[in-house]
Amino acid sequence: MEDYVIEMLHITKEFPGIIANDDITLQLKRGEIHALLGENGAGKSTLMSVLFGLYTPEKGVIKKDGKEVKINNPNDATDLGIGMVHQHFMLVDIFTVLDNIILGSEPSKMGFLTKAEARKKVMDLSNKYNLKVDPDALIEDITVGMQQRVEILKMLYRDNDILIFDEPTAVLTPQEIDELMKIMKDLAAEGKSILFITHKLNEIMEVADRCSILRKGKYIGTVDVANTTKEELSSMMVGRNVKFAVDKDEAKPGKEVLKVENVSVKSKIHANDSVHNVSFNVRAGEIVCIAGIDGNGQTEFVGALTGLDDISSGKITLCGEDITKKSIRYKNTHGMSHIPEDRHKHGLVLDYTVEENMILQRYFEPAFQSGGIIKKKEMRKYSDRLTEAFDVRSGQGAQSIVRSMSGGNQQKAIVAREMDREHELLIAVQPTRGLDVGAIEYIHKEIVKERDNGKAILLVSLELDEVMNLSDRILVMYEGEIVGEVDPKKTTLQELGLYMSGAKRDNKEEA
Amino acid sequence: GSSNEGSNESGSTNEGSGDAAGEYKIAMITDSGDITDMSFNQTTYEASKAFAEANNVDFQYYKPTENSDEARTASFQNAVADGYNVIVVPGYLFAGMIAQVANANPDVKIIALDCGEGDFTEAGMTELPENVCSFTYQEELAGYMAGYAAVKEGYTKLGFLGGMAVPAVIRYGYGFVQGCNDAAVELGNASDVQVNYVYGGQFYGDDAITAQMDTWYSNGTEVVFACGGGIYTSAGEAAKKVDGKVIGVDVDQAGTIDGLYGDGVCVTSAMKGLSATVDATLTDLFAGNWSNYAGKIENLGIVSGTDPALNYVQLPTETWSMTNFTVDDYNTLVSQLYDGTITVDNSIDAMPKTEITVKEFDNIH
Amino acid sequence: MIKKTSFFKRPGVQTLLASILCAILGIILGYIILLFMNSEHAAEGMWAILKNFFKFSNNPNTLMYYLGSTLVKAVPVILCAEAILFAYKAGLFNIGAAGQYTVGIIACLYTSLALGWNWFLCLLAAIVAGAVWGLLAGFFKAFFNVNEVIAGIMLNWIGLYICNIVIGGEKCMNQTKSETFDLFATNPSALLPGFMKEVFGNNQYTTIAIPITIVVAIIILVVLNKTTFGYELKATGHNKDAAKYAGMNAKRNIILTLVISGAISGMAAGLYYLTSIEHYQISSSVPGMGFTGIAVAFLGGLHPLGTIFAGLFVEYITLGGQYLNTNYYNPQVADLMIAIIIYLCGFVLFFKTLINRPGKVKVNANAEPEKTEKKEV
Amino acid sequence: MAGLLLLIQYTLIFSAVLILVALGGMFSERSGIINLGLEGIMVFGAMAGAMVMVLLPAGTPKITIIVLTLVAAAISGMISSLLIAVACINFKADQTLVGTAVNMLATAAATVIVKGFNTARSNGSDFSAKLDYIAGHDAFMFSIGGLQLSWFIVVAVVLLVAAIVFFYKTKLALRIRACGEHPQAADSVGINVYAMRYIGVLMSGFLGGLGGIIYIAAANSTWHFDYGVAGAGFLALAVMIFGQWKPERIAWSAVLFALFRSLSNVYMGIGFLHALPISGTVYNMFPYIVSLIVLAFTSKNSRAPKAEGIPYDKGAR
Ligand SMILES: Nc1ncnc2c1ncn2[C@@H]1O[C@H](COP(=O)(O)OP(=O)(O)OP(=O)(O)O)[C@@H](O)[C@H]1O
Ligand SMILES: Nc1ncnc2c1ncn2[C@@H]1O[C@H](COP(=O)(O)OP(=O)(O)OP(=O)(O)O)[C@@H](O)[C@H]1O
Ligand SMILES: [Mg+2]
Ligand SMILES: [Mg+2]
Repeated sequence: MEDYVIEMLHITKEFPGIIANDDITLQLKRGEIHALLGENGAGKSTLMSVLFGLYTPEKGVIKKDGKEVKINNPNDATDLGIGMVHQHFMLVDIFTVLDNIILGSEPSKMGFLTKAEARKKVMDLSNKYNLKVDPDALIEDITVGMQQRVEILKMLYRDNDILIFDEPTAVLTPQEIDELMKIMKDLAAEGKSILFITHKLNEIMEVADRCSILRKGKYIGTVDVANTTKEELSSMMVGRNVKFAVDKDEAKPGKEVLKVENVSVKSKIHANDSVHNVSFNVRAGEIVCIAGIDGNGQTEFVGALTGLDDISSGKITLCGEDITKKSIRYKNTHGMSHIPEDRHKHGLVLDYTVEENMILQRYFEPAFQSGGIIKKKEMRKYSDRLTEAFDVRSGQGAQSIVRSMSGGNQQKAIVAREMDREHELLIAVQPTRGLDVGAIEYIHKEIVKERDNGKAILLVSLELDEVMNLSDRILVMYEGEIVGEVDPKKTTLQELGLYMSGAKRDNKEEA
Repeated sequence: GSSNEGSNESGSTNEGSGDAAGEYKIAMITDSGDITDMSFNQTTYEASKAFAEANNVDFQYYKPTENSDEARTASFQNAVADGYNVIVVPGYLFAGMIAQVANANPDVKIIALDCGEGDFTEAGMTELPENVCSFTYQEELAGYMAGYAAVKEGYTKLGFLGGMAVPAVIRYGYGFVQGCNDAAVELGNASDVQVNYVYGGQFYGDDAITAQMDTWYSNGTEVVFACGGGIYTSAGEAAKKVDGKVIGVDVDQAGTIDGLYGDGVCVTSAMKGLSATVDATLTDLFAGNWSNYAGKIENLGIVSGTDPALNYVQLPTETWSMTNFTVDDYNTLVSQLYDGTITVDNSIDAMPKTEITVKEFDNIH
Repeated sequence: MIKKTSFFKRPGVQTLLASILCAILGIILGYIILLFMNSEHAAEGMWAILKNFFKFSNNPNTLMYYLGSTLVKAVPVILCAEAILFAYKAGLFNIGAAGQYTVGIIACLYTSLALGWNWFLCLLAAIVAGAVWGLLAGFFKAFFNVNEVIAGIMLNWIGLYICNIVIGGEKCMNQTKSETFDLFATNPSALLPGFMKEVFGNNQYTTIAIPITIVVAIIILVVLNKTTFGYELKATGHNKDAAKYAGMNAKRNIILTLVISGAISGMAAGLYYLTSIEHYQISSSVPGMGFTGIAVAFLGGLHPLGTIFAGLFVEYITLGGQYLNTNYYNPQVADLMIAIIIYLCGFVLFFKTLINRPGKVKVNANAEPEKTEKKEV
Repeated sequence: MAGLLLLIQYTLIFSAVLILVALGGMFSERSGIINLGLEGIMVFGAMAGAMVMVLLPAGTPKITIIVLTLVAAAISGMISSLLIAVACINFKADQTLVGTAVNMLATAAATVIVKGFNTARSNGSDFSAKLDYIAGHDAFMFSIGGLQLSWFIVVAVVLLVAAIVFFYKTKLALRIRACGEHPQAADSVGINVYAMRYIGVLMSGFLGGLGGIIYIAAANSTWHFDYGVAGAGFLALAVMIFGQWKPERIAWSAVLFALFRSLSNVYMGIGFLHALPISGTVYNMFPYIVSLIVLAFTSKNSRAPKAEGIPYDKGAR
């Protein structure tokens, strides 16, 4: 008999109209790192939510140390030593790190907080596991990486020994990911058992002992990571073989489409510029990528480029025309397409239907309106054409409310819209964030197709794999400056990492 | 609208018929206030109701949904549809309603209070139809008596706190000022006497009005004529803190005010005989004497120079508390007002010219 | 379009059912209150309220007259509700409708009484005044990020006090009566043209305000659902950032929405006071119209046409109070009933889910909490 | 001089009202529920408090009157706040709508209830919507020198201190605040979001009810319930925002607002102010204008509780 700390047996969880978990069995060994793999919407988060007491399953039992237990709410889970780092962090922005860690299990005397002892316990844990945090900093002021350490400390503070990580790496930089992997290994070595959800097969290969795969709510199987390959995992996950390397020919750069000269952007938080004196160009038929660790000014730069944020100085030229001071609308209609970093914030009106979202930047064009009245038929036709061409799936077709669609399909809808619009330049920011490998493969293919059609593409990405695979030229951004330009075919991940961490920089200007 | 539901029942009645009580049903319609406004609505309501109970006839009051002619007319139609054929309406606001409904409902008697000739003319009625009568009061006389008495009693710093600036209140106020002035002139201390004058803008007291009264009393005001419904509460409260005095209005408020704010707070009250009028008119109507009133507007004031108790405006002698100005002095004043030795201006267009200082304040609300 | 969903599953029908349920519940609660106060006459009292002006049914002329009056009085409530609804669809809670209504009163009464303008100009003035007040709220929202609910509340009171100063002056208010002069006497040219007066028992107050209200509602319906302008406004309402991303001018849209909403509220005041059915009196509280409008908009299922019926219903019950026998009940009971119905409007959404039972509503499926639209106060 | 004393006296009274009601609003919003119904809660609190004062027989010891009145007002405020809690927390109703509805409901209900109360008490001779509670009012009064004070002010100060300590130092407050910022996070660590929101709203009922009785009874001994509380609740809301949802700042804002409000009432007693060509109405308008302008300059970085106004749905993410 194996030593299982947690056994989830024949779990079935239904939502109206969908069976999110269909008879799933998952067994977690003591001290192992167990990965959970599956496409978007496969039911991973749901399964973990069941384990954490957020959902009650219709069928199935959960056993802890071989004994059946009932988990009705997070308190029950905590009592059983189960902790969870949620896909979207569960931290209160305006609270301090310490307050967030103790929230819900506050030490107190007669209702009054006694923070001193809490602080000691937290600092001890922080030192023991090398999870550096500043207990008095506000969450809103610290990096995502540190926020994640706070989440981990929250679990450790509660003496949890079964730790669930739901897509913890989606928001981290490569360095932070490495750090997290190390922490997870340390924790496992301590005897804690870890459930780890990720879409990144590399990570599974690196840290996991075993991996369970879900597909469309069903359990596919569990494999020992040591005896498997990425290819096997991915085909179990999507039911077919997935190509990881992007197929593409040599770029044939044409005329200059985008020219950025000495662009600076003032920071909203500190006195320095968040983007400083950035210059480069992008030509037709090439993919130029801005790489860098999150928070080095990429978001601000793209904001200035597209008009979402103010630019403080510099000049931007699109197809020979100075568009520095032009409105977003003007840029949209004069050759710029933009897949935004945050699809929920910028990319979509979640409460609009698919068809309404498809004409988001075009509703005023004569094709879609006459005399101020929207041509609903044209809109429908257009939307149907795009969803068909880009395989955007949703419950009620053109009339589905976008909010009800999966992240992958939402992203596809945006990609479809931006690629179909008349444009010379496509700015794609984190186009595959949080998507499963199938979806990533698809979007990468589309981007390359764009390039081959002679469009200029500016890719902004934090994923080094994506950067290396997709781009024809890489610009590395560090603290708001372009510190180097490299050719992906001639560079290594190590060299890129040095640029990104500021340890190396080209001295183009001085030279 | 020309509905006339009530006519079915009262159609056959004529004024002369003996036993009328069984065929009249009395209704009252309130103006902008409620029947608990401690002012003319309440007095009218109580008088009508008491009469109806005593004579064992149906009575009901109607409250219009808004303060508008349209709503008052609706209440009238509603009352008539319910079979009421004697409608008592208090307040000048009703002139407009009467203009709209009186001719169309000849069998419904309308007894209006406080509707003056000017109000009817403004509403487009030059002559009152036979089924309407109206009473107005010479509030200026009551106000005059109160002001005169107070100054004669020895007060030199006085105040007038009106409710809303409506004709009756203004008449009280201007009469009060004239009374103060005349008494001061007689006493020769006109330069010392000062009257603060303000309208609260509503017929009930609240903290803003109390605060205003506090500033008055704390700056030396000795007595305030609280003239308008429940507004006396603000005057009373402020008075109580500094042993100030209050003058009541409409009815003898000594009991109410002293009961709330301490004995002796209420100096006197400027009364008008609203409830007597209602009672007398209804009695006459039931006795078959409507013709005494039909189509008339009576301006009620002083009818006797010798027996002040018969007058429609008076000060209460039963609860007399003044010492320098005695009941005898009061009787003399009344007879002078009766015989015309003293005249009081009843216009409401402008503050009367005086030798005493009148300090006017902005309306509080 | 082929009908895919069954009749009862259609959102419109569900909203309607929910609203009706809410009204019926309100009436039942009202009845219980009557029972409490005087059980003997409760049924009779409830019947009097519901029967309302149909009491005059054997006198069609009077009946029509009071139908007309009810319509006239429903006009401002409906329009305020339309104003609120319009802003709501664009993601703004225009609690400032009350203040916009108030400045509408200032404008139409000042122009008609003090300046002697004709009705068209007076109405225009009311619309412009309301629009300006809306503009202020929009301006603070768009350029200073002041929440429109708060700006609205502040502007309500400022509007009220200005109204008391301006309209309380000698030019508009009869100082010896403490109410504004009557337009019939002072300036008949400022009275709105009549509308089917004969049909409404020669009701002198039935004016073009009634058809205008219906037209406004239809225009709002069309603008919101068919036009690019409505598309923009709703997009801005749902997601300001996405609207900006799409090149829409978010600031302009916020301001424009509140200007239009304010204009409708101002128009509500104009269309009411220019009938001279009521005169303005100094008031120490903001007119309730703007607040009732909020409830009416919700009761009407946030649909421009539903709002018309909700407004009529609310006015009908409000006016029904006067038919209660005052020997048993005080007429304020009707106000209480209305207040209860309005309170129940908060549950319309819940009723809707109740009716909608099996197919649960999808809430915030993919949204992270901080991205959900929200109102802060 | 006398004018100045009055100014201080009225400023203290209004400050007491505004502090309590605004603190109430703060706790509710901190838990995630926008409470526009403060005005209505005040009416309910005032009504119950006044009824108790009316009902207590003459000769009741002052301390008994004070305690019972306050308790009644607080309880009534809490009960009425349940109208908001149930609708907004359990039924996920629109919070702005519910708040507005409660305000309307309060005035209508208070009118009907007080009328019924008076009718029953007087055997049908008095059916006004007005209560006289002069004896009760007197029980609260005491004076130091020329300054008339009331126990209400003392109560407000004590509660303010308590609120500050509670807000910053207790476990419960930490949890309530978490629910107003990020209810999902609170839920995920086992905090019952519904319960916290109920507590927040009930606290607003408690404080709002007390604010209501102070509003009507500190400066008056009669109240007409058909007129509500004339916008005091909305003013408190402005105070709360002005105070940035923090108790100590709310206290200062309340004093500022109260000062203006009092000025509008007593400026005529203060020589130089009376000489200015400014009418009381303008002073009335002042707090609103000032707060609008100040909000314009502070709102860019103003921090309303992030999750306020959004119904919490366990299932939703
Ligand atoms: N609260 C909910 N209500 C209704 N349906 C839900 C809910 N949560 C999840 N689902 C459904 O359950 C399915 C599984 O969702 P789940 O979040 O578990 O996927 P996942 O594997 O975590 O996906 P991802 O990789 O995108 O995080 C989804 O397809 C969705 O339709
Ligand atoms: N309350 C809900 N009702 C219905 N479906 C839901 C609900 N919550 C989530 N879903 C569904 O669950 C699936 C997965 O949700 P999830 O938020 O994990 O998406 P995702 O693809 O991971 O997107 P992202 O990468 O942005 O997190 C989606 O199909 C979504 O539509
Ligand atoms: Mg997930
Ligand atoms: Mg995901």
